[in-house]
Amino acid sequence: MAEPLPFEDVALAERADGEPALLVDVDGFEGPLDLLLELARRQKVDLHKISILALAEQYLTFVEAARRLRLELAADYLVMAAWLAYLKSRLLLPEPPKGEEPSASDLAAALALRLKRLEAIREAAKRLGERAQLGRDVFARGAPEPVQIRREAQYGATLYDLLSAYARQRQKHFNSRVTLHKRQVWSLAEARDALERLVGHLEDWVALDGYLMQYMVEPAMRPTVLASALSATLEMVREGHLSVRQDSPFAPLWVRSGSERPAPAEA
Amino acid sequence: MEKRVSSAAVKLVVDDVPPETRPDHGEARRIAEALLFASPEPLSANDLRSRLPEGADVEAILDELMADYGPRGVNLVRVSGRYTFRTAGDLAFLLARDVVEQRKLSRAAMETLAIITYHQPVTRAEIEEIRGVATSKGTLDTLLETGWIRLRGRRKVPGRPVTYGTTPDFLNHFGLDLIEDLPGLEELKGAGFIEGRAAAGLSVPVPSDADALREDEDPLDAEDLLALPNLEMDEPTDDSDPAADE
Amino acid sequence: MEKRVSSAAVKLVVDDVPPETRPDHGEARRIAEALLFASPEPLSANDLRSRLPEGADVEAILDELMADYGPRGVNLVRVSGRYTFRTAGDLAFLLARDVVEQRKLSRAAMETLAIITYHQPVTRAEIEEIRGVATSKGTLDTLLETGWIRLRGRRKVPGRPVTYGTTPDFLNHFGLDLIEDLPGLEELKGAGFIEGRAAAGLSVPVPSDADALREDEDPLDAEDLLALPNLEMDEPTDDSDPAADE
Repeated sequence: MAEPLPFEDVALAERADGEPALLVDVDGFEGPLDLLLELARRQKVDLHKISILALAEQYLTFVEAARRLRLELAADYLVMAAWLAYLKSRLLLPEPPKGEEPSASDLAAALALRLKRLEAIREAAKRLGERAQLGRDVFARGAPEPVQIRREAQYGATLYDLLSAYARQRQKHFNSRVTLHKRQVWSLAEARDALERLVGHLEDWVALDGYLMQYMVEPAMRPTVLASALSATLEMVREGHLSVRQDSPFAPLWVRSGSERPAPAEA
Repeated sequence: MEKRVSSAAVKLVVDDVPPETRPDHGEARRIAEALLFASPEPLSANDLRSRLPEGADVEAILDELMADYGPRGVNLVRVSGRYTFRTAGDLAFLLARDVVEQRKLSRAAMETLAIITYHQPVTRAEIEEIRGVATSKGTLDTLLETGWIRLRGRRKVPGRPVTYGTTPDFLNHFGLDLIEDLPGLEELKGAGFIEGRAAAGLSVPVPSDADALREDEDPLDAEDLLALPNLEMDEPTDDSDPAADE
Repeated sequence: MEKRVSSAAVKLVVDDVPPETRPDHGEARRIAEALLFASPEPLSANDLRSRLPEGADVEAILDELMADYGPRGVNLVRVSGRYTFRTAGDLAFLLARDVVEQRKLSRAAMETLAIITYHQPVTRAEIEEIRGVATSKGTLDTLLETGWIRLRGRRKVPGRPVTYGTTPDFLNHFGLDLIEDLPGLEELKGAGFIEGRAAAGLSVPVPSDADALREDEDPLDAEDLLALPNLEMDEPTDDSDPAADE
């Protein structure tokens, strides 16, 4: 708690009026109960023997002084002041016959109890704070050795996994070779396209081989080009777009547009 | 650890021979010592039992270790019902140099912590009644942040206010074995300041940090658990009160 | 600490009285014990000297503590010239908990294993040729870890590459009596592992895992046996090949 700071200049003026020099910094208190407790302490007596009447008067004096200084007091300080003023008047008047309401001395005792309880918990807080605290007064091991989780891998695989992995791997290799092959194929469609272009401007017999040369730049293409071209030729002959002739076995094939049917036409 | 013996064989040994003289007692003690030294957290007797050779007398071992380390610079202590090594309390002033700057709790927070500690389970309204001043949300948040207090449940009264209590970490931090070991608890109880207030009409011991809820406590609501740090937000307390602490 | 004496006085004491019997020796020892315990880092003798009461015989204290903790579950050890508490070496098993994890081999590892199985003895380069991608060192390390493959020898060709083969463990795991029991091409085809179309272009070797080296194999070099797990490190294979398996 901040030490209560007397408003020194004001205190002088107050003392001139013969009032108790009990002017304290309101900011240092945590609510009216705290202020009351501090005032009680100033009575320098055991809380059990505290005079609630005297305490009430001191509190009211404080509030009055604060008001004169135009200090803004929080509402709960004023509520407490009003209640204490009421209590004070009750305490000063002769006790009325026992009624429904609690007697003035009961009220005073209840207030004293609250103060004692606050004081007690403050003492407890102090003692708690004074206990040896971990990381401040006592220390745990600075370099603990936490349990390491050692993960041991146990691999599982079945014969099926093994065989399918092998088969997959070997076939992938095989299939990739087939794919390469495919690129070297001159398809029937390609052959037919080429022949139709040829037929378009064909007036006379032309050697098929000669025309196909342009597609056989790569030697590897030769068999597929020849085979596809022959198939396409025969197909077009059948449809009547093309005539074909061969002078002797293994001799060059001659083609011409139109559906003329000469005698020799087999390969 | 290779010395695992059957439970039946151990029984025989346990019945016949005093623990200290059993052949593996010294080894079990070394293992307990190593486990307690190595662990970053306090260990319970059961934690130890599960890691020690079967049939080891854990209680005897712990007693021996506590006695053995008693006069040393490092002690075996019991906190929150568990065991851990700590530097000896009387050496605090020598070790203080190692302290990493800890945030010191404000007086208001320390007082609030004390009220929660001694009166738990306790509601915010009850804390405020004792202190005679509104408790700011910041104070409770700060305390929740330390990990020393927790939301326990909701009191079965209109408004269902949250009840607060302390955690095992609180006991660890303040070196308490049980909440009943709080300093000055007997005096406070004797003066009639502790019991009865919070749980009016219920004659149950206060404080209690037991996990089990009291008869007058409900479990927390689902959303309490989700919105932990901001829980207090919509409770009907006037936080703007200039008399609020801090 | 209250007993601060002048350095001169200490000198006198040091010369006259054996350290263990000096009145504050026990206290200094307690402090040293606490400091060593609480420190997150090992402490040097000088670190300790600066924190102990003046004139404390740090060396004697350290010797005593080391001797004292020697037979315990926790030892005071010297690491790189500094002192720290460590769990006794023979109790290191307490600090580890074994968790067996079931793991699946990656596709790449499975394929590599399959090729080693059928084509053994086989070099890494040969595996890569068959698979058409680089084989990462990690894949072979994983397979060595399984205990299913082993280094057999070195092929008698330039570069002397290591040859791989399977182990008896491999046979155990896959429930094979002999490596020759592995299905051949016809059986693979019959079981539907290989399509008929592809089978025409394939030949599947008959594997052999005989211990005896082949004619084209040399025994492993001495250093192969020492540096087993990292053996592949300096083989001239481009692991950074983007086509390398996962």
